[in-house]
Amino acid sequence: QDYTPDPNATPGGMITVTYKDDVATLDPAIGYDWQNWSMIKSLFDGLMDYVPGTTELRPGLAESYEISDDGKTFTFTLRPGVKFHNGREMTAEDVKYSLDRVTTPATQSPGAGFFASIAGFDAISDGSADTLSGVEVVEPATVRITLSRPDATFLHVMALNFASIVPKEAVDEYGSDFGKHPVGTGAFKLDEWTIGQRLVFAKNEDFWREGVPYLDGVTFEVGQEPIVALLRLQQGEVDVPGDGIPPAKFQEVMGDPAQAARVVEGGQLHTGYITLNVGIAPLDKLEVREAINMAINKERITQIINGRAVPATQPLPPSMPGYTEGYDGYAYDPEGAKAKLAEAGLADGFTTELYVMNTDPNPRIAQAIQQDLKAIGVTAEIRSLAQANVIEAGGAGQAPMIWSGGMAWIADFPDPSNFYGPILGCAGAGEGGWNWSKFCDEGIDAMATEADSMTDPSAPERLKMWSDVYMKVMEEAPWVPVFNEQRYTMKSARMGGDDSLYVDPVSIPINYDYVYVTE
Amino acid sequence: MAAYLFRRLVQSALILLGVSFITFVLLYVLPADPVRQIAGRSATQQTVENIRHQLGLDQPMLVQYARYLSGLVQGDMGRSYLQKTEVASLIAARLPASLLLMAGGIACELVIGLSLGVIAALWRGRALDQGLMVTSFVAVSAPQFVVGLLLLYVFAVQLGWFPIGGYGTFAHLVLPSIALGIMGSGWYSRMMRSAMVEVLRQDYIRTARAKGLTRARVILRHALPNAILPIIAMIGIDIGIFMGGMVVVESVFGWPGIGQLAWQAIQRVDIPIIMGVTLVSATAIVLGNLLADIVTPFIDPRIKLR
Amino acid sequence: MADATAQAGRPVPEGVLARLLRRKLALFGFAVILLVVGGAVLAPWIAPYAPDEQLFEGLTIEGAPMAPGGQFLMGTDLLGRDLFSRILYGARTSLIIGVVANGVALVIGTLVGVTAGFVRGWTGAVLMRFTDLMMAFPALLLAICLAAIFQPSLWIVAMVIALVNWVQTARVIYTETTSLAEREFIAAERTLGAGPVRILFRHILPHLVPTLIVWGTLGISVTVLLEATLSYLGVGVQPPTPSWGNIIFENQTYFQAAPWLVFIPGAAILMLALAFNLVGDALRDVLDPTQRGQG
Amino acid sequence: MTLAAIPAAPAGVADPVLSVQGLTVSVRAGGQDQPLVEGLSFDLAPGETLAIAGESGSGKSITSLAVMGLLPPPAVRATAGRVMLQGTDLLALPERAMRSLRGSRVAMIFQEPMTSLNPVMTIGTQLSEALRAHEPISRRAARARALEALQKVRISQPEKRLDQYPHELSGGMRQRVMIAMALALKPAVLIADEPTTALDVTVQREVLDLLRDLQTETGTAVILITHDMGVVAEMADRVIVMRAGRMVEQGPVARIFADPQAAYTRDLLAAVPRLGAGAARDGGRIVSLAPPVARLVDTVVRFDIRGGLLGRPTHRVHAVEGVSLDIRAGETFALVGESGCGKSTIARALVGLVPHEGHVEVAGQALNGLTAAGKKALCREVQMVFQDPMAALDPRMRVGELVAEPLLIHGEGDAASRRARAAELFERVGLLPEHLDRYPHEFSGGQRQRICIARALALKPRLIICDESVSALDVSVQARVLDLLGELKREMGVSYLFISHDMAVVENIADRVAVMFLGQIVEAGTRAQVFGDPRHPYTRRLLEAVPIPDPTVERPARPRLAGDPPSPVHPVGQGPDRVVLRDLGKGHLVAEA
Ligand SMILES: Nc1ncnc2c1ncn2[C@@H]1O[C@H](COP(=O)(O)OP(=O)(O)OP(=O)(O)O)[C@@H](O)[C@H]1O
Ligand SMILES: Nc1ncnc2c1ncn2[C@@H]1O[C@H](COP(=O)(O)OP(=O)(O)OP(=O)(O)O)[C@@H](O)[C@H]1O
Ligand SMILES: [Mg+2]
Ligand SMILES: [Mg+2]
Repeated sequence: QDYTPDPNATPGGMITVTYKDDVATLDPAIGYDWQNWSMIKSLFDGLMDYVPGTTELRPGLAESYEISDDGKTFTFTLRPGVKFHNGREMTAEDVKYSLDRVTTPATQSPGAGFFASIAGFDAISDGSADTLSGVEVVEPATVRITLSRPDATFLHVMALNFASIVPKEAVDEYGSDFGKHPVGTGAFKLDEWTIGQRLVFAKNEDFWREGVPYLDGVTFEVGQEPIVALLRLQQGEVDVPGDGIPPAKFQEVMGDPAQAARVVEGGQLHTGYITLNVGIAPLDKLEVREAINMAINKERITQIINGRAVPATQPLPPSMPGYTEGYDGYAYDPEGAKAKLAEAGLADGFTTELYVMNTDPNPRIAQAIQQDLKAIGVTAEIRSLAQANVIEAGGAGQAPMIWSGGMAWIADFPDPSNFYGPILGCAGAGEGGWNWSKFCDEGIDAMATEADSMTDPSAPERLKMWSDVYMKVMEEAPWVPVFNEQRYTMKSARMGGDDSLYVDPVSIPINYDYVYVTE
Repeated sequence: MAAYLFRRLVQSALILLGVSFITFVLLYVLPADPVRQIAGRSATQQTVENIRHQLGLDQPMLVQYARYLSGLVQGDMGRSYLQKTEVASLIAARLPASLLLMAGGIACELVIGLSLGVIAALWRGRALDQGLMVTSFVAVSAPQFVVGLLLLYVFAVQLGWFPIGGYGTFAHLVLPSIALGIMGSGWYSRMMRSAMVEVLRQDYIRTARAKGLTRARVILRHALPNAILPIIAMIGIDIGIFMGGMVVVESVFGWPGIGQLAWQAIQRVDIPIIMGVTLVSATAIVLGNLLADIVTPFIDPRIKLR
Repeated sequence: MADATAQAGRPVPEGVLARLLRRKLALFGFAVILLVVGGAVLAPWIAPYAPDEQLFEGLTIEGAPMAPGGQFLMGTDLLGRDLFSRILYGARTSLIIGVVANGVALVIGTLVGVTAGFVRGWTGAVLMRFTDLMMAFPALLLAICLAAIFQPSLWIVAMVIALVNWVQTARVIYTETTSLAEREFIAAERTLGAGPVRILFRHILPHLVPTLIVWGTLGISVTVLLEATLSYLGVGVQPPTPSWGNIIFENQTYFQAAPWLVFIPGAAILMLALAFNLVGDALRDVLDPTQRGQG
Repeated sequence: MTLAAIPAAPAGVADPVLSVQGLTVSVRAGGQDQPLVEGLSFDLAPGETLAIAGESGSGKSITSLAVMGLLPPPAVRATAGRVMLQGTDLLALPERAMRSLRGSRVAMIFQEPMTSLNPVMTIGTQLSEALRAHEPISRRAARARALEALQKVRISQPEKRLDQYPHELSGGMRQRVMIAMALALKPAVLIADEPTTALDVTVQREVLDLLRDLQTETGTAVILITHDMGVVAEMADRVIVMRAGRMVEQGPVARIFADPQAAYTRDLLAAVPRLGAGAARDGGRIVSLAPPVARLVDTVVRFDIRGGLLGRPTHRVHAVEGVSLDIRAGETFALVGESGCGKSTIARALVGLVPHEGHVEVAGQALNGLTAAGKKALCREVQMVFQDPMAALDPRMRVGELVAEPLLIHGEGDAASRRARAAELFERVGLLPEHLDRYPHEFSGGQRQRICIARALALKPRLIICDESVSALDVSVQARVLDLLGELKREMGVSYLFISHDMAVVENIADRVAVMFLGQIVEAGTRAQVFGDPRHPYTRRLLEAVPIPDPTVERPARPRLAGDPPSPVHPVGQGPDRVVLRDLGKGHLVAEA
């Protein structure tokens, strides 16, 4: 079940990765940008981990674990001899401390909600307790976690960055600045950080996994326009442009066989969708929502982003377990859409608003959507706003339609449940929640809860159940799933390692721990 | 002088107070909730309320403002909502780059603008003058980002004379400075030309020539300091206009200045950062104006600071 | 030269326009402005396509825009829309911003500057302190905040730009007004019994005209570009309404793959600003009676 | 009148240092050369003083600039002739060679001491750079030489002056600095272009004395350009009279004055106001006993100078300090005194341009406490004609509008009747009504002043204030404007408050005179009393300083002063001592010493 090391791998060498945006923080309890996500993964470890390049769980800092029959008690046995970057050995106390820390309100962790199934979560989050009652240190190397309800995704949660194990003394030392002075158990440690310019990771010689990492270090250069990064890659100054191939250069790169050979393509756990607010007329009519679903020309939108995606039929991306094979979704059919509108008594169409985040290519996609809607008589005015304003409008339920791009759901972990709760379930439909279509169906919610109460996350019945959930959702059509973005990672010629490492579903853009350089 | 400085500093402090207040109000009424950004998408309502309370965002605006101010006077600009780091340290890390770019931009603007203006004035009425003035119009009308991209493309990508974006060496500074300064240089060359034409008409220039001084000395020592006076005041005003250009140029050239910091913060309503950046740039503008006023008497002894 | 005109029996005073038209550069400027205004007004008739129509044949199979030439005079943009049509319609937006927003800014700036410079005293002090305060504001940030609060539409953006851009004008006009108010002919007017209103409108404002022309023409490029920057930052004129600025910003990363998408609207902005600058410059000379006779 | 009266060597005796032959200077306009100076020839002997006289625009300055090689390129060029300086033709010299002669062999002093020095450089720097441009000496040595030069021109506190800036010096001191600069390198030829026109009489006196002393000391030949025939008479050995770019007459000074050949020269001399001429003209005129149109009683005007932390006033300029006078209907009341003594301030207080303390009344109305409407109504009673007509006319308005404007302001008539009245006024002051649609800059200085007068007359005021209204004009133009004022007075019965520093002019037209010094009146009385029997030492000094346009008059030697003028600025709470005026009978008031 574990990863087979690459026989060709050679240790040594530094690589350079570039990013446009500055790295906000490297605190695993705080960091929630896709860009620092993989960095934090390399600096820290959680009890659980994924097999590199896959979505398969494997033990991380836990050597082994046991799940009680009712699925509510997890007992983790820690790997012996794991050391933090500061040289101290990791213990069960650290596990408890880390989980308490991420859930305590003072930390303001955006990931705290993931731990809601641990017993005592409510108490700690309303401030009546300062520790999670469900997390117990049994022995110095054993932790027992008790859940308040069965949670099939719990092991995935324990593999999230938010569940990374941090040393208390380092957190105490740096306080809120821990994110600038991270200390973990990961394959790399932070060597240098010049704000706005550069971060340097150095190999952790004491890393607990044998043989890795191969690289001596990674230099991240930030503030680099993707275009500039690509130009520099072409000149051999950069190994991996972290923001990917800029759309403007995509065709040039793919048109040149030499360069195209260095591009790795892969799926990712992403869906781009339009939310249709079921609380706002006339989108409260099912026919209208169906009509809109039928009106969108997904092929065309895919073309606009240079075919770097595949049209979507349902909320789940194809590589996600639980994806319903053979389901065609709503086919592009403007005439049918018009008929549906007429059915709803809106033969003359109507006027609505489409919110979109204001960074390229989202306004462009919104304009394509706008044109498609116009074809069936629906006038959608575009509200292109900063991310925060769109989220605000969506949360408040003011936005009839939102194109999710830029704020969209890249799964936190490879489990179908991750696409439901906050964005399609009743829990997120309240004021301020992320369920922007404000779609709430008690029946579907109950099914989802049931599916998540199963112990084995990959049990076929469970996946079937999730598949049914999403099919039911599609019947109600609160979303227009538009496309699933593909990942294209470009690398310099000297980069080695399996292709899957460059499209690692949980480590974007690449899995730093396992790639190597060939020269 | 001391009295003057004192009064100006008090005035400046009041201006900054006003700026901070207006910004605070604007951010307060902005339809975006920072807590949503902090809490993340899977947060429960409870968590959201907790965070709101912790940050004091559930209090009346004036109370929030008063708290911010009291922190500010103790030198605490607060912590970033999303990065949790001290705003002061974030700004401090990026300010040098911004100041450097600003200095580069202003230097470029002045060097190009003033020298072209002087040349045009000396050749006034001839073809060279007219050519230069049309050029200056073009410069004034040229969008900074187009200029920036063009420079980047021609001099960095095609010719390879300069690095493609980035920060660190003098070579990195050249293109962004030009992109930033080119608009102002057109403007200054026009101002300089008319100031210079005016000064060259003055009696004291004739006196200087009647003394048998060399042309260079007449122009550099006698005409220039007089002609530059109206321009110094302009530089003070200019800094405000500059700030806008910096955001664009920083983004084109990947320059690690506060413009990029501000842009990211605005996208995600990281209010402490926005406040910090606003105050820092306001301070730069205020100080720039003050500096211009203080420098003037050194060039023109007729002006007394009172 | 004064004497030349003094000798000739005074001819019928030549109109400002006629004198303007005798200047080659101004003529060129005029032509460009006419072209732009004409294009903007006549866009529905001239434009080969609707500005927001995403043409199927406007994109290659791979989704790349079409280069200028052939079916599309100026090529197409990333959504397969005809760039020429967008430039034509965009002229409307840019003209509104450049003329209206800039005009409003100029009016506010002049009002504040003149009042502060002429009235002095308490009112003047308050106005100038307020101007100082506004000047200390990073303009772009102010614009972003305002635009985000008011939900951008063309007119809102125009007003936001006006609200941000009056400050420099106010400052310059203030300085000029104070120095004008010290001039002897103003004292002379006072001794004639002229009231403040008369002095302001008949004797101070006409002298501010050259400065206003300079700042007004400069303001055109500044405001058009500010709109562009706002569009870039996502708080400008909303898509799919084209403006020259947002065309550039939508496409700026494609400047290598599809340079026409950046450089055609860039050149349009440049030409328009240049044209206004040239006309303004000439207008300033022509309106100045002391420059008379120097064709 | 004999040749023996000519002190220095006449032309042709020694080799001339400078010989101008057939000089023609042209301006290029519209592709054509238009001559500004045509066929001018003259010689300048060593040590000689040659005066070039003529009205404004006659080409005097152009000539001197041609000699200096400083004609403004490219439009204005010397197109013919030669300028021989000790054998070298300056016109043919390349710029580089010319530059080395400039300042060292030929030097020049310009008219405006206020603007001829670079405002942003210290006096010391400006002096020493002139030295260093021609002699390879160190900074230190140049400074020492600069100091020496300043001492030579008898400036007070020369060491201190080196580090001062021009604006910190008075006009007279600045002109001394200019002279020091010009003579520091002992040039063979010094051109002085109206060196004293902008100065007070007393200062002019000192500067002229200084120039003469230095000339005898160094033997420099001087070309003195002036339109003041008094200065010509006092200073020159020979005179060239120019008109419209041509020389109309040349000859020894005594002959020119005694026996002018050209009609133009005669006109010029006739126009020169002479002290004593006024008394001669209408000696026994009765002083008006009519009721006063304006009255000042113990009027005080002070200006605050702010400073300190809070910007409170720390000092005050005591511009006018307890002045009392009255101007009667139909009389010309003159105020004389040195620059800065407060003359203009009194005028401005009278028309309400500056606030005052004490009592000021016009036509029986006290000025203080007047409503806006009352103030406006008062404008019908008093009008003002300013010194610089160009500055006093809005350059962007047509003169017709300007003249009709007072009518418009006071709501008189309709547009057509106003224009008719403007045309009438135009004719009245001797201008062509056809010119109503011109702009001010399209007129000459004298014409502009007439426009100002026409405007002042529009409301038929009872009092017209003329603040140095003729000082900037050529003598001949001045004479005509003065005649016009006289006519108007007779015809319309207006009173004048006539402010001037030119004693001769005042003597010519005033009925009563007040002499001001540092904001206070030190002597007042009828013209006959003040000019015929000056009692106050300051009045005497003013009178003695006036150059007399008669080369035969010997001026008594006088102690030369080099002190700073006292200042009207005092700390808040302090002030100047008030003088007490004593009546010597018949209204002749003199300050007690
Ligand atoms: N740069 C110039 N270009 C064209 N014409 C000029 C220029 N400078 C002077 N003139 C003309 O040359 C003529 C002679 O001028 P100049 O300055 O020599 O007169 P002036 O005798 O010195 O008069 P003033 O007593 O007023 O100084 C005038 O008609 C003037 O308008
Ligand atoms: N607005 C003002 N503020 C401060 N000081 C002033 C002001 N106006 C005049 N003064 C000062 O008042 C004094 C008298 O000035 P005023 O103009 O009345 O002199 P004047 O006799 O007319 O001199 P001139 O012959 O040079 O015109 C001067 O010292 C002057 O510097
Ligand atoms: Mg002259
Ligand atoms: Mg005066």
